[in-house]
Amino acid sequence: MKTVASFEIKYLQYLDSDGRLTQKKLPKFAENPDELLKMYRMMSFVRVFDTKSIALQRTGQLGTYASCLGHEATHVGIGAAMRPEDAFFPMYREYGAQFWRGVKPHEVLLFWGGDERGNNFSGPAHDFAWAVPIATQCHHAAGAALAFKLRGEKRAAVSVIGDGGTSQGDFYESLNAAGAYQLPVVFVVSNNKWAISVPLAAQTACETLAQKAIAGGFEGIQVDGNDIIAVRDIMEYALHKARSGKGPTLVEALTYRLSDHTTADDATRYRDKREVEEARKQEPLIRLRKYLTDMGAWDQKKEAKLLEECSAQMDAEVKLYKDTGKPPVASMFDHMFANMPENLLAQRDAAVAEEQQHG
Amino acid sequence: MKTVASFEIKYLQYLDSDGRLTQKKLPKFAENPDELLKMYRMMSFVRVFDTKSIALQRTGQLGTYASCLGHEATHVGIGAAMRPEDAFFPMYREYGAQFWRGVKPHEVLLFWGGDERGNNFSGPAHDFAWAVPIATQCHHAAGAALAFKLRGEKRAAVSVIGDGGTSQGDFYESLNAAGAYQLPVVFVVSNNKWAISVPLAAQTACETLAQKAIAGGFEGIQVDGNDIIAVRDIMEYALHKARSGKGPTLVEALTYRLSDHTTADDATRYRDKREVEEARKQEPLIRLRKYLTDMGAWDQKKEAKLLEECSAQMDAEVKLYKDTGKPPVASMFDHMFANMPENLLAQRDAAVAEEQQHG
Amino acid sequence: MAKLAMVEAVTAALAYELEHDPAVVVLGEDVGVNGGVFRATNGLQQRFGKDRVLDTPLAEALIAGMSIGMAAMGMKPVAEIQFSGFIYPTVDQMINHAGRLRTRTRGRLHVPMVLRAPSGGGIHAPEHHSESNEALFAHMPGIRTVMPSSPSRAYGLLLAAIRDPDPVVFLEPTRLYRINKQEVEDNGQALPLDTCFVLREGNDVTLVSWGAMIHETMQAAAGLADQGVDCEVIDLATISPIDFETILESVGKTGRLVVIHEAPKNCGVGAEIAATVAEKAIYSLKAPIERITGYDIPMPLFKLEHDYMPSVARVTAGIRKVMEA
Amino acid sequence: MAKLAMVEAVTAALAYELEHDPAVVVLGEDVGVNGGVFRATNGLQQRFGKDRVLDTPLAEALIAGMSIGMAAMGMKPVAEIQFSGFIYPTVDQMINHAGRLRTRTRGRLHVPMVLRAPSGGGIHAPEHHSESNEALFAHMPGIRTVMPSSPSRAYGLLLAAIRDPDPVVFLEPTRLYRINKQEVEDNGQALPLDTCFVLREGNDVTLVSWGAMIHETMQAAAGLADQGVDCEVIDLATISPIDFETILESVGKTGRLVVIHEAPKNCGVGAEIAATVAEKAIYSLKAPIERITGYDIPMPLFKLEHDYMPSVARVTAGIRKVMEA
Ligand SMILES: Cc1ncc(C[n+]2csc(CCOP(=O)(O)OP(=O)(O)O)c2C)c(N)n1
Ligand SMILES: Cc1ncc(C[n+]2csc(CCOP(=O)(O)OP(=O)(O)O)c2C)c(N)n1
Ligand SMILES: [Mg+2]
Ligand SMILES: [Mg+2]
Repeated sequence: MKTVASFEIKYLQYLDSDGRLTQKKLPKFAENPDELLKMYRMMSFVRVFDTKSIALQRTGQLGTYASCLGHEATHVGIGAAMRPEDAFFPMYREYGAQFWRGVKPHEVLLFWGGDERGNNFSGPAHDFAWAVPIATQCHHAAGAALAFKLRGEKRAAVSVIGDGGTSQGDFYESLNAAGAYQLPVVFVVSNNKWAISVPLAAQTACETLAQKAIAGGFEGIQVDGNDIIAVRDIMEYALHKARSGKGPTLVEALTYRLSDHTTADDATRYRDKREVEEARKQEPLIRLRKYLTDMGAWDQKKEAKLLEECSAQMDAEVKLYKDTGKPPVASMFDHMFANMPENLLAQRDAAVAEEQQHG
Repeated sequence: MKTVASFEIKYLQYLDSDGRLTQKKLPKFAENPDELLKMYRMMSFVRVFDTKSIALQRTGQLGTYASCLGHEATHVGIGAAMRPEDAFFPMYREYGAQFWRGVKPHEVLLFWGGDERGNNFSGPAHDFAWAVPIATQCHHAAGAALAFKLRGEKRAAVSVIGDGGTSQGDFYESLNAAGAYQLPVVFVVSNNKWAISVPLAAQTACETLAQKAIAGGFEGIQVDGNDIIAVRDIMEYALHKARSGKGPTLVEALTYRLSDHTTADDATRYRDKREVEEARKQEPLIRLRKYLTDMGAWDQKKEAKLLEECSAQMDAEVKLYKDTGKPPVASMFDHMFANMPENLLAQRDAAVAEEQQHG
Repeated sequence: MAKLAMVEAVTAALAYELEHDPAVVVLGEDVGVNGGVFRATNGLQQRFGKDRVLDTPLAEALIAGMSIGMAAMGMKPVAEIQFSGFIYPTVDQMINHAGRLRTRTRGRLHVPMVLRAPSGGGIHAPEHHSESNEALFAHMPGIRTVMPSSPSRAYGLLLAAIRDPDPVVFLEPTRLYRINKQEVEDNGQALPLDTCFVLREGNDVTLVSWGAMIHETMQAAAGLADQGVDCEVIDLATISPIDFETILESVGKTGRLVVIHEAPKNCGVGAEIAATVAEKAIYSLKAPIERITGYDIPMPLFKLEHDYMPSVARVTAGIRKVMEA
Repeated sequence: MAKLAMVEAVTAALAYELEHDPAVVVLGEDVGVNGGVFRATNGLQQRFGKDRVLDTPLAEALIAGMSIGMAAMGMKPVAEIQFSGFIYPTVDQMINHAGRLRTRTRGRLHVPMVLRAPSGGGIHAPEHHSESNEALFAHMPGIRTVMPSSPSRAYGLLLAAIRDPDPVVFLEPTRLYRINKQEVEDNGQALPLDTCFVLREGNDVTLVSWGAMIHETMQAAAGLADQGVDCEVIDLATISPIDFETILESVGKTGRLVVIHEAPKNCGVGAEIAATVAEKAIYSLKAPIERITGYDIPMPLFKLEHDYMPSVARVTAGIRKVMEA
């Protein structure tokens, strides 16, 4: 039989789990230690945020919370590569990307604390809120990218999805459309090996998730998602490509969910502890810290100071969160429509009256 | 960057458009002229069926009808490769496959004539009816294949979808599931280059549709869909593989929609006549007739006799169709549930009474 | 002023908005060079270009979801779903996102999109092409559902839908696409949303209907007028939210209500109208409210479709029943 | 006899059928080793093996569509949708195929599947995890929709749903999963479908509710009993088709009806109940029918969810209103 098409999936890594460079030439941003330090600081803050958020949940001060432990390089790498005018379409754990884009930590706490005001955040006004219905955000990213393309704007859309999310039809539909329209969009697959209790091997027969891009007719690349240099580099490449009218890219970031799925989950029910211990050695902060230390840009004292700063910053955010009162009952009606219909106004009045009566 | 995965899409053809063999070794069934003649006869009948059905529609004796002109090799090839105990999940134009499996032509006419009894057909009782909502049938095929696998039955499911249909999420979801479960299913993509007015290039950026299988983690093969030897051979290969527990296959059959999309469509609005003329030279009957003639198994007299037989057979089927009265009004209620609820029985009585009153 | 069929009125409204608002984009399957399978977008791509009128890949969830993304970025997508039975893959995007993006971001983002789709039976269409599914959308918070019943209301309401800053599902009865041409002035004048239209005044009984069934309803009303029954006919037009003020005022006058729709009865929009009127106007009701609807079965293939859809005779009989109660 | 919480009763019913009917298969996201995110399938894979209890890839349309294919080939799939807000991708398969395969093939094929899903709010769950969407399914021809309100009804109705040869959407109120344990005999005894359950007899007013709201309703009834109002409480149980016989009989006795549900009001199932009762029993009604429901907004995040859901106070006030009318 004759061969009519052939494809390859490439893999990118700069920094291995021991903090050693695996490539000779670094991307430009990575030659500047200040840039690396900035990313390291953000990753460290995200980890403090994560730890304290889980503690808040455990003490009944937050609702269900989705940890990002282990994903810091992927998330911060995405954030650092994007421009403010690009549009971000997250799933539900990319705090690192959002913080970089200006979302305030207490706003994220508000969301998981059951308050919609957390979605009216300080990041770019066009960025989407969390997409809990898995894969639906891919369509929004494709639509935004189509808007940018039709208006001739040099902007790109970035969506993030999990390994489990790649089983959803919405994901493939938007991939195919992005290819067909050559949209300025980057689809990031955050492959943390688990979708709640379902391991990757049960989710799909694919050896890589980057190869899903072949079904969209465009480039898919696999990257070490625990290596922030590789993530940011690939994202900058894909975003530049998108903004220059050269179409979509799928980036599969290989990482690992070191935490439970959410605080409502108990991963010991289905996951081998040894696997987690192995994965912990690959986590993204250790290697960047080693690399920075080896180059003389970091030391234990600086580390201690940073952690203190992060802690203080987080405490201030927690205070902001806790000081935010319960949203008024009227607010669940007020933003339903620009032109409010009569019956909804009547329902609002009834609800407000009940609040006043019964509290 | 290091390569972590690579893929190839192969293409199969035995008989080119001039009726010349392009491979030295033929599949076993093709070495038997009787088998080829049987398939040629069915393809010829299907064409007569198609012409007469369109005529019925044009004269107000049939509803909207979806022609299969040009698809005969793909459809008959599928039918010939399947076993009765396999299950078939068609879209809406695979008459050739269905006739081979025992569906009666007048049953197909009943369906397009607006009568559900056409779906209660003489083919295998487990075969599905048409799936007008595009791509939904892929899930049914996956489900049937899962049932076969769980019960340890040596049966396979076959679904057919169009080039346009490959843009639907349902298609990819079932591909991915078929890969993950290693299901005994064959997904046929009947790539006739157009989805109503949308040409393939606007539907997807993919160079082949077979490569969509890569997103499911299994084999995709492209075949000359106008070469019935190639179609049947690949289908037998894929079905055997499925029944032996070796998982799914995607078969892209390259063909061309020589007709309007349906009788409700006017393809001259969007399609270049020269393209159609070029495609007509590739159509499946010409080449098989040439091949059979060259080998001395066919001649003009046999052809004339065959056409007469087909015509007579079709006339008999048309008569059966026309002699079928309007379905009783009660029948639209009677098969809603095995255990009919009260309110539906009341509605049925009312509808029947109205029929008797107002006709 | 031109005489337009309803489908031409739709085209005219789309053209008007494409011309006057650069944010408007038309998208869907076959809406480009083919002008839509019903020709609702006929000539629009030729006139406004491929950047304003886009064929999409064959995927309805994509069409809805991409429209949400476009709308949130400031465009005004007017998306077409090709036939009524293929709108279900949009349900997830419509209910989980279109209808709630404004409230869940407390006003930061909103979704000025229109999802146009043909609706209903009666044109001998193939399977899955004749459904009436307005009730599914009517139950969704944050979404307006609109159904015109004449060329001029199609024109005016579609303009209103496109200009409205929130999502509108706009269902077009295919049975009316090419019958009853009407003078329609192409002046960009929108009609109000959230408002019923009183098509016929009368004192004996209020008939509420929408979409294609308005025609059987008007015919029944005309027939009964000859027999001395004076029907008031209200076109619901905006299916959700319902303009109960107009309906209650009418029922206050007539004391009788018949609701007519083609969709299945159980949990149909007729139930909401009957329930609310019974709640708010029970003491002015002289007879039980009657609903004349499709049966609780899928729309059958076309040999039986007229046995499914409420006929003039069924509507007339229902009105008589209420008059005699 | 064991005291079971509702979620344990669900597990018991699944186990019973897995044990007694080899055609039964349980499938869904995380239903295997994890036993479901609510633990409704806890231990089942361990007990019955991976061929009877299957984790699926993360795709709801697939889960529904594959179940249809399996069911048509003679299996009895019991599929789980993980949270209520993720059921919408199944709508296309349920309405276009599950509900019509039997009738469109005139009885040749049928779909003995169950689609289980959690339903409703009140457990401080994240966004999109607290929807009440029974009305969407209730409007679909050819599908039964069932919602239990106690462990024993969960057990008996789920058995009935699995054994029924047609598709059943089985919605489980998460708010009830772990409260109010009950003695449930694991004897394989099904309860009847298409039948309401009278939970409390009374003469003054009929209260119809279902799912979790039964509890606020019973509390309101108990509170009002102290004040001399004698409420009859009916658990709808099968949401579609509705057992109007029981409801009408009760309203015939009490002359008053209050319907209580958590889902949005507009075009909710309450509308159907109110409309039909108003139609068939208008002359025995002593007061307008009252609906006490969720508002026409999406379920808010949990800080406000209790302001969204009808409270005992709201239910009580609604009953009082009807008593005083
Ligand atoms: C449409 C939909 N179905 C189911 C869920 C429930 N759910 C939440 S997260 C999750 C697993 C997601 O796994 P993956 O995509 O790998 O992302 P991860 O959480 O691992 O980052 C599931 C099933 C959901 N949120 N949306
Ligand atoms: C879900 C869905 N959307 C839209 C349609 C309307 N429709 C019928 S056929 C068709 C084009 C199909 O093209 P393709 O898949 O290439 O199959 P072909 O008809 O060319 O064989 C469309 C859009 C449909 N039947 N189902
Ligand atoms: Mg994951
Ligand atoms: Mg095609």
